[in-house]
Amino acid sequence: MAKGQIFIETDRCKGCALCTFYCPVHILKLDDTQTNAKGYTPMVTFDPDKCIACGFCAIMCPDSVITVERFIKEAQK
Amino acid sequence: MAKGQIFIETDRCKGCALCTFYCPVHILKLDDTQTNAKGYTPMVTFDPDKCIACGFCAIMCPDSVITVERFIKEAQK
Amino acid sequence: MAKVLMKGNEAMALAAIKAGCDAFYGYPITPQNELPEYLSKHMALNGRVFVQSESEVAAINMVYGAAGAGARALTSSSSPGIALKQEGISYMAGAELPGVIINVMRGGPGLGGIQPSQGDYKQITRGGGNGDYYLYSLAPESLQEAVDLIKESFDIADYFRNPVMIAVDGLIGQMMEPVTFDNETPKWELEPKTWAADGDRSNREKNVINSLYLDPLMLEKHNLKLKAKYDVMRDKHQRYEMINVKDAEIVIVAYGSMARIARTSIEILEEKGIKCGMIRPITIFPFPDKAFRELQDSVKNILVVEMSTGQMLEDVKIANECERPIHFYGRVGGIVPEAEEVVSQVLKIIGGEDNA
Amino acid sequence: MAKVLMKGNEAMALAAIKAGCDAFYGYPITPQNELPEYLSKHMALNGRVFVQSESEVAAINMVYGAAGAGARALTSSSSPGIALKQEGISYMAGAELPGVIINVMRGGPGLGGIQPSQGDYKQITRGGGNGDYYLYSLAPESLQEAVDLIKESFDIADYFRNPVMIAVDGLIGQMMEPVTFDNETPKWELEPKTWAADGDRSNREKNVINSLYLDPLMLEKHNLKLKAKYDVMRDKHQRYEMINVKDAEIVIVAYGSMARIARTSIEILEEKGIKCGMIRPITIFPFPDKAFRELQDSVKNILVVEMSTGQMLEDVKIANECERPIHFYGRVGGIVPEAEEVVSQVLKIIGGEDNA
Amino acid sequence: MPKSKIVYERSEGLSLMDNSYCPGCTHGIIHKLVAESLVELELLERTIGISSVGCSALNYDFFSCDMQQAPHGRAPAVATGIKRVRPNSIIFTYQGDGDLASIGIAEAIHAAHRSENITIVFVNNAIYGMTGGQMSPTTLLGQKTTTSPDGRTKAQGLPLRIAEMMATIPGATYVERVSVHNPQHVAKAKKALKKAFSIQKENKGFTLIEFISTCPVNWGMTPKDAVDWAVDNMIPYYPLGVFKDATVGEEK
Amino acid sequence: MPKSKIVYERSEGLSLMDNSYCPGCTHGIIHKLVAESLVELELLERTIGISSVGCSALNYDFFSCDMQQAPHGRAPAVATGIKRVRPNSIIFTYQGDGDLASIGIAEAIHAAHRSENITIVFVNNAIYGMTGGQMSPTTLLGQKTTTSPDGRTKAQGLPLRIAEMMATIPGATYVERVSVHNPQHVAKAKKALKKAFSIQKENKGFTLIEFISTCPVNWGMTPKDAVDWAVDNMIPYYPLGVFKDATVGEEK
Amino acid sequence: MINEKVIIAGFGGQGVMLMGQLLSYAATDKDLNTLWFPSYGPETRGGTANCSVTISETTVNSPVISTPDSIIIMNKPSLDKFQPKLKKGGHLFLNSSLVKDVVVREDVNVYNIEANDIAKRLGNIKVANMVILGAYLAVTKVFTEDEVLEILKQKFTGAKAKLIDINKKALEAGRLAI
Amino acid sequence: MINEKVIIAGFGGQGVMLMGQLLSYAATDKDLNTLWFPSYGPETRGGTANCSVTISETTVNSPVISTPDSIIIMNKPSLDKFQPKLKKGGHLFLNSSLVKDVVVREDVNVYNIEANDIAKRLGNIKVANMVILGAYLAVTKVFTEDEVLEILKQKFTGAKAKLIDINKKALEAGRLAI
Ligand SMILES: Cc1ncc(C[n+]2csc(CCOP(=O)(O)OP(=O)(O)O)c2C)c(N)n1
Ligand SMILES: Cc1ncc(C[n+]2csc(CCOP(=O)(O)OP(=O)(O)O)c2C)c(N)n1
Ligand code: SF4
Ligand code: SF4
Ligand code: SF4
Ligand code: SF4
Ligand code: SF4
Ligand code: SF4
Ligand SMILES: [Mg+2]
Ligand SMILES: [Mg+2]
Repeated sequence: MAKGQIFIETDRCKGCALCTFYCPVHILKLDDTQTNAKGYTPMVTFDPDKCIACGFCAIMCPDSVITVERFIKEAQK
Repeated sequence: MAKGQIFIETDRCKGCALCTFYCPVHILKLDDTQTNAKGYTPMVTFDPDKCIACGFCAIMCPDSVITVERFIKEAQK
Repeated sequence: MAKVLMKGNEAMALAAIKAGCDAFYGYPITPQNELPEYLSKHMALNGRVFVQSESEVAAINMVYGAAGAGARALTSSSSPGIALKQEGISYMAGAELPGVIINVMRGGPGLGGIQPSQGDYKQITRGGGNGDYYLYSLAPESLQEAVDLIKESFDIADYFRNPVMIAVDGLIGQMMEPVTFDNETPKWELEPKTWAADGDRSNREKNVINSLYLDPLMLEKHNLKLKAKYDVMRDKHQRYEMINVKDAEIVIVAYGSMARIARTSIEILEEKGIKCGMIRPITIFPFPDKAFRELQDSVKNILVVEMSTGQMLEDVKIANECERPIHFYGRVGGIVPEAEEVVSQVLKIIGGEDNA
Repeated sequence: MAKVLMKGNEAMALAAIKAGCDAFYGYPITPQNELPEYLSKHMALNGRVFVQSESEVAAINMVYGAAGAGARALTSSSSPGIALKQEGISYMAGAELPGVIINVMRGGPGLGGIQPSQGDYKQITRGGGNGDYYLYSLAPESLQEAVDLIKESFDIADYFRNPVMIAVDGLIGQMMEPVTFDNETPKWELEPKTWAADGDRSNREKNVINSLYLDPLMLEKHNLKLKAKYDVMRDKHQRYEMINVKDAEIVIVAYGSMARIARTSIEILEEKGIKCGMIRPITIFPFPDKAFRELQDSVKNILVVEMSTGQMLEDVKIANECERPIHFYGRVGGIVPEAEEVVSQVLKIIGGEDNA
Repeated sequence: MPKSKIVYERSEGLSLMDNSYCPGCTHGIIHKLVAESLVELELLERTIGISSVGCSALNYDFFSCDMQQAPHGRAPAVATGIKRVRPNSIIFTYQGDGDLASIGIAEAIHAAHRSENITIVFVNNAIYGMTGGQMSPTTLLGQKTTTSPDGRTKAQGLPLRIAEMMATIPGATYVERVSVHNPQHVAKAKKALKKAFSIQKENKGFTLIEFISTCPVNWGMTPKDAVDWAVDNMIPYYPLGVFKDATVGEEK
Repeated sequence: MPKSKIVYERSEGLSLMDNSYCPGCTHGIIHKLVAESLVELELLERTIGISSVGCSALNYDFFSCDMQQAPHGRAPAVATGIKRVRPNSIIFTYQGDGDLASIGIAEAIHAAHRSENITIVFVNNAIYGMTGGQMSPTTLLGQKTTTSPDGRTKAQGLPLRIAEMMATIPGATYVERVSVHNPQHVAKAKKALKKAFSIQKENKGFTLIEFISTCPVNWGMTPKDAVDWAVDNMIPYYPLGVFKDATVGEEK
Repeated sequence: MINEKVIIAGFGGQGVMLMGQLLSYAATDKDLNTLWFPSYGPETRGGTANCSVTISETTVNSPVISTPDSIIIMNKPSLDKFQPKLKKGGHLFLNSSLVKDVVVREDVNVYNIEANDIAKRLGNIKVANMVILGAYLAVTKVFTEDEVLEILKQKFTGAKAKLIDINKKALEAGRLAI
Repeated sequence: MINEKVIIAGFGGQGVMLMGQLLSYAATDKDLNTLWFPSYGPETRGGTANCSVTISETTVNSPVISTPDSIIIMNKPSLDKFQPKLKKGGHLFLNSSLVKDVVVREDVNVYNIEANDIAKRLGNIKVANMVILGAYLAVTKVFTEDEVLEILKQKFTGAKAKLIDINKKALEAGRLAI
């Protein structure tokens, strides 16, 4: 069960892939089937349930593309 | 008997008095009865026989006014 | 208040304080040193800012910064120091920032000398920096006029959102004359500086001070806006004095302390029965070409007199519109001509010896 | 040798090497970066000096130093960078040092933009620095002409002992055209640089490079000597091209890449049966006023076209001597006008719609 | 009761406009830190940022505070001009290595010399990014650039260590070098920046934070390789740490 | 057989023209040292000196070697320009504290950064002499000048220590601070200068000798009092000594 | 008599500048007059870019092309910008992999080339530019494919030499895509 | 009607600038127009210096004085420079302590004042300038000694106040030396 989730503003992603290297659970990659509004290959998460909401991806994203939400424990119960 | 002597280009002296403070035998002073071509009160030596040709006065003169000559011992004998 | 005897540089400094100058940033250079020296004492006393900057380049950029934050900022320097400020001045004009620059000119080019000169006319009026911009440039001939114009200059700069240059020479910087600081000077109608990036966003959106426009269409638009401003200066804000021009047979064109010397020449000529007038530009940008339209038919010759090899000459040629022969007399390099030299030049022209 | 296709900045760099340039000192700025980049590789290969200086101010002073030591030195930059060099340029002129400065102009004022512009005409021809000096200023319209002029420019600089400015714009810097480096270019008769302070005193007294003259009489003498030099430039070394002026009813005045665009305008007008000529200044200082004396009576109007708000306009006004109405068309801020814009301006003038 | 909380979102210190940096350029990360620090310290409303000339020249559009664009290298002088007339404002300059270490070294040193109450954000990517990759004073020996095509040699100078040099200036209050090559260092870098802004807030003088940054495009690397290159090559020559802290011991 | 020998005479490295310094100004002593060092090392004939802007602006007339007068602060750039095209020449710049530490700090740092083979003679008299006594970056705290009329305060900055700062620059080879307040120190100063010129002769890079100097006129003191004031006030803040010697250990 | 004016436009990174340069190099090789001129959009990074190439037997004057004979369009914004300028009866080469569902002028010849897709099929998306260039050459006959390949051989030396083959294939594929 | 033009010249350090300023201050006090203008020789240090002072009831135009009514000469080089300019019938005040055995014009009034010697006798060589100024005032009557002393009192405050007395004596001594 995911501890949280990330929201990706796909059209603002520059496809730099930086975030993908810092995700401790390796659930991020560039999706080369897509081209976004800016002409870039955007990042996607392919296994969102593994997300631990550590925020590393977002911290390393130079373009503030990612928002990270942590599920609150009480709510999860 | 003097160990040497100094030559003062009086008209190039600016009367700053610096040299006078560094003479170990205190034989230099400004001569306020004179005004040189530049309008300054020039330095004179008032007891030349005491000169030990140490060169300090010349070394400290910012205007290269002083030439120092040392008498050679053999010649003195 | 009675008049006080002051040195030009100090009087200009005090005038700036009276004008509400908030901050001075400058770097020492002869012959304007008494100006920053005076301010180093008096700005603080008046709760204002005085910074001796590390260089002229830094000084103009400090002015650029302070002006961007909405303050009334001043710098002063002399010819080579003004050359160093050119990039910064261009930025100020580009970002539409007010500010006052005092240039106490000395002989050039290069290190040149430290005696009075008018060798920066081109540098001042043609913009030594890059791009299409101009400085509103005032050239007083006396300490009183310098004081009055400086008092007004901060308003002018704010009004146009453009730097104002006060162009004087070492003579005016170094001389002493009695002056009063009480003359009424024109007050310009000024709008609040809502554009200033002053770090107080309690009431507004963010402000940006900038001269960069990567889109050429935007940059063109911006340039045309600036041009419109300079056109207003040219159309409505030329300043000049017509001296003794009525029925004159010859008219001198001279500015600043050169004009002052020429006044004496005119007196001497009067004694000799020669009617000589003068157009005295007070603004050197915009150049007062309107003055030339006012000349009567009696005027047969124009004599331009400068402490340079003839820098204003081109402006006179354009303004004259080929109406009258133009003659030139100039001294350079720090030589201040005597009134008699100008007189004999006039006599030569009238005697037909000097053909333009 | 066959022609090679090169980018303007690189072609200019190679031309300098061919001209025997000993040393380049410069600081990066768009749109001239390919020039130093090319030299960073090729100067060393040719046993010459390449230094990327810490700033434009340092660069021009390195040139000043190298030139004082008798070397052929080059620097290049673009508009705001040229503004920073003004003090150094004034020193070079003041100390009578040769040297070549390439200005690949961009839009201004301030940081402006990076697209082509002719907004530095004033800065170049009126001397952005202090004092009475001028730069011999060449404005090529094509890469071939740029190459040929640069090859000659070092000679010109040495001949006059004065800096030479190569005034191009981003268009010429960035475009590619086939060029040859084998054209014969004029060789000037040069004297050995016995005045150089090159640290080789085996055969002579000490040499001094200097622009400081504390005695105003000496400084005046020096200024008059410089003036005489500029007068020779004006009298004997104006360069220009008269294009299609025979029987023309209107004549365009344009320089550099603007002239090149105007050539196309002239072709289009020709097709429409309108005879339009052009005066193309190759030297912008000295301004080729002689060209205007050559115009026939057929010419009824003059149209000045610039990539600025009208900086050359003043020179044209002076040169025209009120002979013909002068019209102006300009684009600014990095906008490169199309030939058709100029055409329609001409049509307007001929149709009486644009009154000067 | 809320089911979740936002642990990371775009800082309101950033404007709505996208930055213009190349993909993966760490300029973007540093921008976020500046924005976040100002917001967290509640200084944003009274901040004036000074854009310099470099890839960050346009960042007057990216921050949501007041901004002034400065001529190349002169940001510290512009900052001085402003701070002296608006002493209540918080001023930062944002300068690259070409801007600060080359053309602008005099202005940086003298702002420190006068102990101006400003914060310099110094972004060292060992190259002139904006103009297409020329050598800068911090370009490493052996590093290839468009003006050191065969790799920088000693003849072109030994790279300048700015933090070390600025630390020798008596007027400087706080000087630290940080890196943003992983989330842990990003956190440290932010701490440094917040310390600098806090010092400024308390009028304690001049602060400079040097950031080791990347230029994937002109280094000719992917963003991740660029980050790794910076760790392997830059940090050994430009060690991280506090080089001067004149506030230490002051509190007593 | 000669009866006497000359133990001190005017150096032939000086021209026949009298210097223009005020009476008792130690600029004159430093000039003599430069001239004597070049003569003794037999470098005079191939030397080019760079005059800067300050009281020494006119010293192109006082030395007997080739000279070039440089714009204010730019002497190290002028020197670089020359040295690169005339690598066999010996180049010194002669710069005051206003010239070098204020307007020209960038050029000085970058000449060191590039390890230019030149020698900077830096004459620190803690004031702008030529322009009539304004504050300089090396003016001491409390010192009165025409632009710090009530004595320099911290608000005007903490005085810059140039030798210390230049010593941190990787490209600098030799940096020493000396004084000329008595014959013994004059001798030491000359040794330092000769060392610097020797390093240059061997193409070993950048050398800078900082001289503690006086300005009796603008300090408002007699020449001797000025020398004493320098000893009592300047040397404590500007300690004498070698701050960097990259030639050490090299010989092995 | 050759007198060709072409504008090539797309995103930075699509190789539009190189395409234009190849044409100018080929022209120079044949001793024709030519002029290549680049233009970058206002965005410093990742913006649009285009170049203008004139090839002529007579002198080339204005570097600015007001009415191109052909335009090669690699992305959507470029189509919007340059389509209106194209000469009546001129050629429009469209990278239809990226520019889809667009209205085009009816008084010009339009060639839809799936340049990106074809390049991908060839194994290197980067040669999309050469694909469309192949089409351009095939239609305008300004130069032969061999003439352009000759230039590539001069430019791609050393490690890059291995790229010549795929470029050749790309040119061919473009020709065949007409 | 007062219209006095005087040039005061000597070595730097002889107080020539101050002399001129005193006259201008006195003029300002009396609401006259006045202009003081300094000039330093080409030597930076220890060179010659002079100032021009105009005092007038009408506007002062040219700051440059071509034909002075009076000249006050404190050293030899200044005599050579300014003597030729002096108005016919004008006054020449000569510091004859320093300027000896010189040829002077015969169409002017010459006043030899042993200013240095008198000042030394008064106990302070520095007041030589006030001695010669005293002579100048006595002859030209531009201002009274009291008017000048009044200015000195305004300027010499605090520690300097004690100098007023010797200056007063110097002015008197100058007057008596005529
Ligand atoms: C006076 C001046 N000189 C040069 C330039 C050109 N220029 C623009 S950015 C830049 C270098 C920027 O490099 P850096 O400061 O390292 O910033 P980066 O782009 O690497 O972040 C230069 C030299 C300019 N705009 N103005
Ligand atoms: C560009 C420029 N700015 C300012 C000056 C004026 N100036 C001449 S000398 C000087 C200061 C010199 O001081 P310093 O270098 O300490 O030398 P010193 O006279 O004390 O020996 C200044 C500011 C100038 N000539 N040029
Ligand atoms: S928040 Fe952490 S776990 Fe979730 S995607 Fe980002 S880096 Fe991976
Ligand atoms: S770091 Fe940001 S811009 Fe880069 S790929 Fe990830 S989400 Fe996209
Ligand atoms: S040489 Fe020595 S002893 Fe002789 S006068 Fe000079 S200082 Fe005195
Ligand atoms: S030091 Fe030199 S100038 Fe000074 S008093 Fe002595 S001899 Fe004269
Ligand atoms: S050029 Fe380099 S520093 Fe500039 S935005 Fe691109 S990657 Fe970043
Ligand atoms: S002003 Fe000072 S530094 Fe200059 S010469 Fe005089 S005493 Fe020496
Ligand atoms: Mg960088
Ligand atoms: Mg000094």
